[in-house]
Amino acid sequence: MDFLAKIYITLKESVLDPQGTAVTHALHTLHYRTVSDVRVGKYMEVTLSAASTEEASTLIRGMCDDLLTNPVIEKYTYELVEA
Amino acid sequence: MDFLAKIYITLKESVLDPQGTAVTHALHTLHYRTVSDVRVGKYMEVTLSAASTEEASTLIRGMCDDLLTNPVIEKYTYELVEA
Amino acid sequence: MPQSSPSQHVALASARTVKEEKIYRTFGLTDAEYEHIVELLGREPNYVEAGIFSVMWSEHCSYKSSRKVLRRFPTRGPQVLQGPGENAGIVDIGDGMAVAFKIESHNHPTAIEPYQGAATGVGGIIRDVFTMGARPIALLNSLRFGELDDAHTRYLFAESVAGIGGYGNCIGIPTVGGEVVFDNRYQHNPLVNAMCVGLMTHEEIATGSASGVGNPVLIVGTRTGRDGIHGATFASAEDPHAKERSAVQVGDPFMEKLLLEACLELIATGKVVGIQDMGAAGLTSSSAEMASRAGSGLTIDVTLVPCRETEMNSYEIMLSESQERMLVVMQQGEEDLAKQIFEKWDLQATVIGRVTTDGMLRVLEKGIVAAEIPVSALVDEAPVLDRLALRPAYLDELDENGPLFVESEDFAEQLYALLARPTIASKEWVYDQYDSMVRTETFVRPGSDAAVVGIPGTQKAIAIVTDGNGRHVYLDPYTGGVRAVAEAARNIVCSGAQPLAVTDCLNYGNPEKPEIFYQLERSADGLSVACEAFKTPVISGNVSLYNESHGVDIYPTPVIGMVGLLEDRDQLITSDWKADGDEIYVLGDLERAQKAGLGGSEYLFVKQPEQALHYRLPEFDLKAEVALQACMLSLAKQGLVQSAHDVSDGGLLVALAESAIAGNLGANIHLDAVSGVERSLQYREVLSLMFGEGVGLIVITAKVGMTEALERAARAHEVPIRRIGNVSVSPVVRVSILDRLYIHAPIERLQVAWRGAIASWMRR
Amino acid sequence: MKCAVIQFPGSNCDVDALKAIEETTSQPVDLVWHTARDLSSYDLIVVPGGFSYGDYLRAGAIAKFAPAMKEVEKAAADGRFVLGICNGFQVLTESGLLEGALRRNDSLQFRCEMTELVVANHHTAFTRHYAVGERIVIPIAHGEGNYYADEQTLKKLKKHGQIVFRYAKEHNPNGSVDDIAGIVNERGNVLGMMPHPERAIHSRLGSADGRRLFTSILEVWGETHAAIQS
Ligand SMILES: Nc1ncnc2c1ncn2[C@@H]1O[C@H](COP(=O)(O)OP(=O)(O)O)[C@@H](O)[C@H]1O
Ligand SMILES: [Mg+2]
Repeated sequence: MDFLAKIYITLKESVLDPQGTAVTHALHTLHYRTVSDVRVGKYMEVTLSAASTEEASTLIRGMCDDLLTNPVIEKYTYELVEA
Repeated sequence: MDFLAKIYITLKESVLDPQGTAVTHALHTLHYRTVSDVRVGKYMEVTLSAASTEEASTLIRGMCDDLLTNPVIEKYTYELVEA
Repeated sequence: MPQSSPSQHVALASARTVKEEKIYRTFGLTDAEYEHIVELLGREPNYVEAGIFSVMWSEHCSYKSSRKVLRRFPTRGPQVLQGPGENAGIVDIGDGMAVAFKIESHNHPTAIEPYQGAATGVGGIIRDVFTMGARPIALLNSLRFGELDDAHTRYLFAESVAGIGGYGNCIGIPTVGGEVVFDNRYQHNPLVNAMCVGLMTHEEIATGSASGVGNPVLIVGTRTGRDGIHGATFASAEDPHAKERSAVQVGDPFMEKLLLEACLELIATGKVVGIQDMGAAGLTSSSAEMASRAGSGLTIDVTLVPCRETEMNSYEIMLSESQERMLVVMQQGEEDLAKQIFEKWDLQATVIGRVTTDGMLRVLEKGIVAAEIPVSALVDEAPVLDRLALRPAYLDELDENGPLFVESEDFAEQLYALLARPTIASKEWVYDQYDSMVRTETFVRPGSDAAVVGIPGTQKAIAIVTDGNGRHVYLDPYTGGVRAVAEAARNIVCSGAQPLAVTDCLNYGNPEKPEIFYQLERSADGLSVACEAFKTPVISGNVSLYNESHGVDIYPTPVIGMVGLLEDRDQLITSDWKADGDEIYVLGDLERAQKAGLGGSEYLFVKQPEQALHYRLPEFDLKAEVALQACMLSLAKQGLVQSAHDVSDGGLLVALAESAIAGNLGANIHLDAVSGVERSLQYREVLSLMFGEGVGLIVITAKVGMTEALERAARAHEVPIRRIGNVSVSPVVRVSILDRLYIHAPIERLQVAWRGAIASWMRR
Repeated sequence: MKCAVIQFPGSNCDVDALKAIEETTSQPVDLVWHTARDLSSYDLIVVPGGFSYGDYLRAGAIAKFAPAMKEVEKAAADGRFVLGICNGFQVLTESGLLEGALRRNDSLQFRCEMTELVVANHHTAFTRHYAVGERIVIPIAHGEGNYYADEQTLKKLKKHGQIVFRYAKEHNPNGSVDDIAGIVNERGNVLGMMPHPERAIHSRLGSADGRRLFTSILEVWGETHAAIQS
């Protein structure tokens, strides 16, 4: 079965996000003044095949822990859909 | 009203995604061989206030077009929830 | 590979539609050009063929407007090993070593996607250099933007700089110099010119020629995608914003680093017949040019080209401008060697065709001939235009005399204001984002005059600079052209190096306007004459036309990249003042400087922005400049100078302030004696002396007691020299004339104005 | 002292490191490809600067899986010397040989400049030729050198003297916590630092302060080696 995993990676709350701050600032300059906060993270789309949703899920968690994120500063969530 | 917008920005399909290629390659080396494609993009969480969902939506689209993306190479989708 | 006659296979139906629906027009071909193609082929071109012709005959690839102008440049000299025509020019630096270099523009892509546009500009110029067999050792960039009070300009500027850094830093080639100028003429049409210098031995020289019947043709590097189709046409288009936007590509510096290493390793085997990077017009121009240089033909089967996207047709594959690709012709039977080397670097090398004798560029798709065109028709028969040149009226309306300013007391304030002009201010904000030190051979980092890079294993070093002042060329195309070369060379000699050769990037407006074409022609004359005078032939270059937006043409902006040779790195000179008590001299004609006026100066733009373009550029004395530079070099060789800095943007006071800041030392300057007579100067003379940019001058410092030796040397070259003061530990720059103190400027104040200016704009 | 400098696809300070070690210590240095599977004969392994795998995803993230990194782990475990410079530091934190992580510079810009460092611990094999509190000038060139460790880890680093170099007060170029520029592991044989000592070995390059880092290693190696020999 083919799956598409959408993975959202963000910095942990305790870690400063200077990029988010910069974007907030830029939005304010552009008169989007009602924006109170921006957090910037990564978004990945991984296409893979697996025997079942469970297997796909295990694989995705494995990838995230092994490579796609650095647990010292980042956390992630994901969604899995059959493609 | 306060809203949280989740914005997903990816490179257009036709645009080369060197990061995605590098990650795919790395995943293969790590024995995640069933991965056929990875696209790497940005994920943003924008907190803002607006009078209505429609207004919030308009604001978010404005920000994406003005600042957060370059339509020449990127595209975006977003979700809006009341916070 | 099947050989076949076109009449059997070329899709005639498609040829008919191309004609009847005038599809060629959408490719940018004129009716007349189309007719010419029909004549050359003896039949109507099909879709693919029309596409191939359109890119090969585009301004970008064919240089149809500028070809005649470029013929004026001097291109020969004993030091030249490879002149224009190859991917990069090459000059000898002795001991069997040589440097290859070239400059290139990426203006239009940058206007639309500044990060990637600038980045891929860097990527392209690096490929041009390593294609020649040289290892890239230095990058420079010459940038033009609008004024920083505009938010979009700040975005373009910040992203371009990030893109240039992003590419060069990643690939590991130091970015050692460049320039940035801000002027609203560039607001909607920024310029990004990138220059690369590479080092090689004479034996390592490779060329882009496809010879030897039956030799295999390989494509290596990134897989081909649909990016940038018709980018070459687009680069020549009037309004890039209105054009096909897909023509912007994303760069992959990591891939290029692998490609660089693999190609150099491959060239070192000696089994490469020819190698050529794929830039504008991708596979089409690289194959046609390689065949043209060898007088051969090529047959390419597009079905064999590894593609990134599905179902790409031959038209798309031939015209794609995907980055980080090369075309290689190997000796027969050496395909596997190439594959092995590329595999080690995780890259693909694929045979896609063969060299033939029939002079045809033949494209096969699934065994069927999709295009068959004589190479000569694409290259030699490309149109050459005789564009009309007309002297613009504004040139005759310029005022001879400078403006009359009301006398004011605040000279120091005026100096601070000048130093804070982004064009003059420190470019730290820019070059701190570039890795200028990787390779550990950078002896002079950005921030002085020319950059200086060591040649490993020798005492030698090369000095490199880019220079260009569009405003000067606008005010006087011929003199502006002369001065562009003169200023580049002056920067080189100020580091103690001997100028060797030039690469040039000609950035102009719409050449279809006779006034613009006049600017191009006249300034090229100026460049040529100056290149002759300094014995610095043009060995490579690039032309970027149609730099206009909203009907406004940019200033005519030739950018000169120059390389010089320093035989002994220990004789290197920098622009910072060195020690308390050192004496400060000016080399060059201060008396003329005092009379020359303020035409074209940055000072006018501070004081009278609306009127600044109303005054003539002062005459320039090329002979005096040649003598000045020869004199400077001889002083350097004799070891008589402690520091040297040329006077350019902002004039004498700015030059003094820069050396003071760099050395963190003050000075006591007396400009009394310059007129030769002890008289107080008129206000306009004072301004001209302090802020004028009309005359070539060099500020040098020397240890106490050198006066006689310096004067002797200057006399021998018939160059005026005048002692104007001393370096002092007291951290203040004082400038007086007779008993009037004009400037009392603490270094601290100078620093704040100069160093913080760009950063404070960018924080907005 | 046998030295190895690992080359990953995308390394670009590998040759600089090689030249610097040769010049400052006159010891043999090999460049070894990332696929190397036996580095047991090397006394010092350098993980050099550059952009391994383009630094796509996160700096150093992909390189940690290279076969040669297994050998680096072994060297670390054996007590042999490992030096990670810039991208090498990133690789060492990503692979868990050193604590913490390196984030994007707080300016969000790549920075290349001379920086002033303060030697925070001179009792390491890498710093014995410096004095504690000494100010030295070493250049940086990175986009992701903003060192991060949580409170607990920081405490631990301090307690064990693992912080080796700090950026001078008010001169932190990237936002690193506690101005940290370089740290060692608890055992003291693995150093990771963002600044480039290999770029500071000649006054003509702007500073020669990096030399002593290499001469320190050689001296310590010489002593331990002599002890083993005798
Ligand atoms: N775009 C740039 N990239 C790298 N270095 C730059 C750039 N712009 C300016 N510099 C460096 O800053 C210094 C001063 O530049 P500039 O003000 O143009 O000097 P000058 O007036 O002597 O031509 C030079 O060393 C130059 O190489
Ligand atoms: Mg200069």
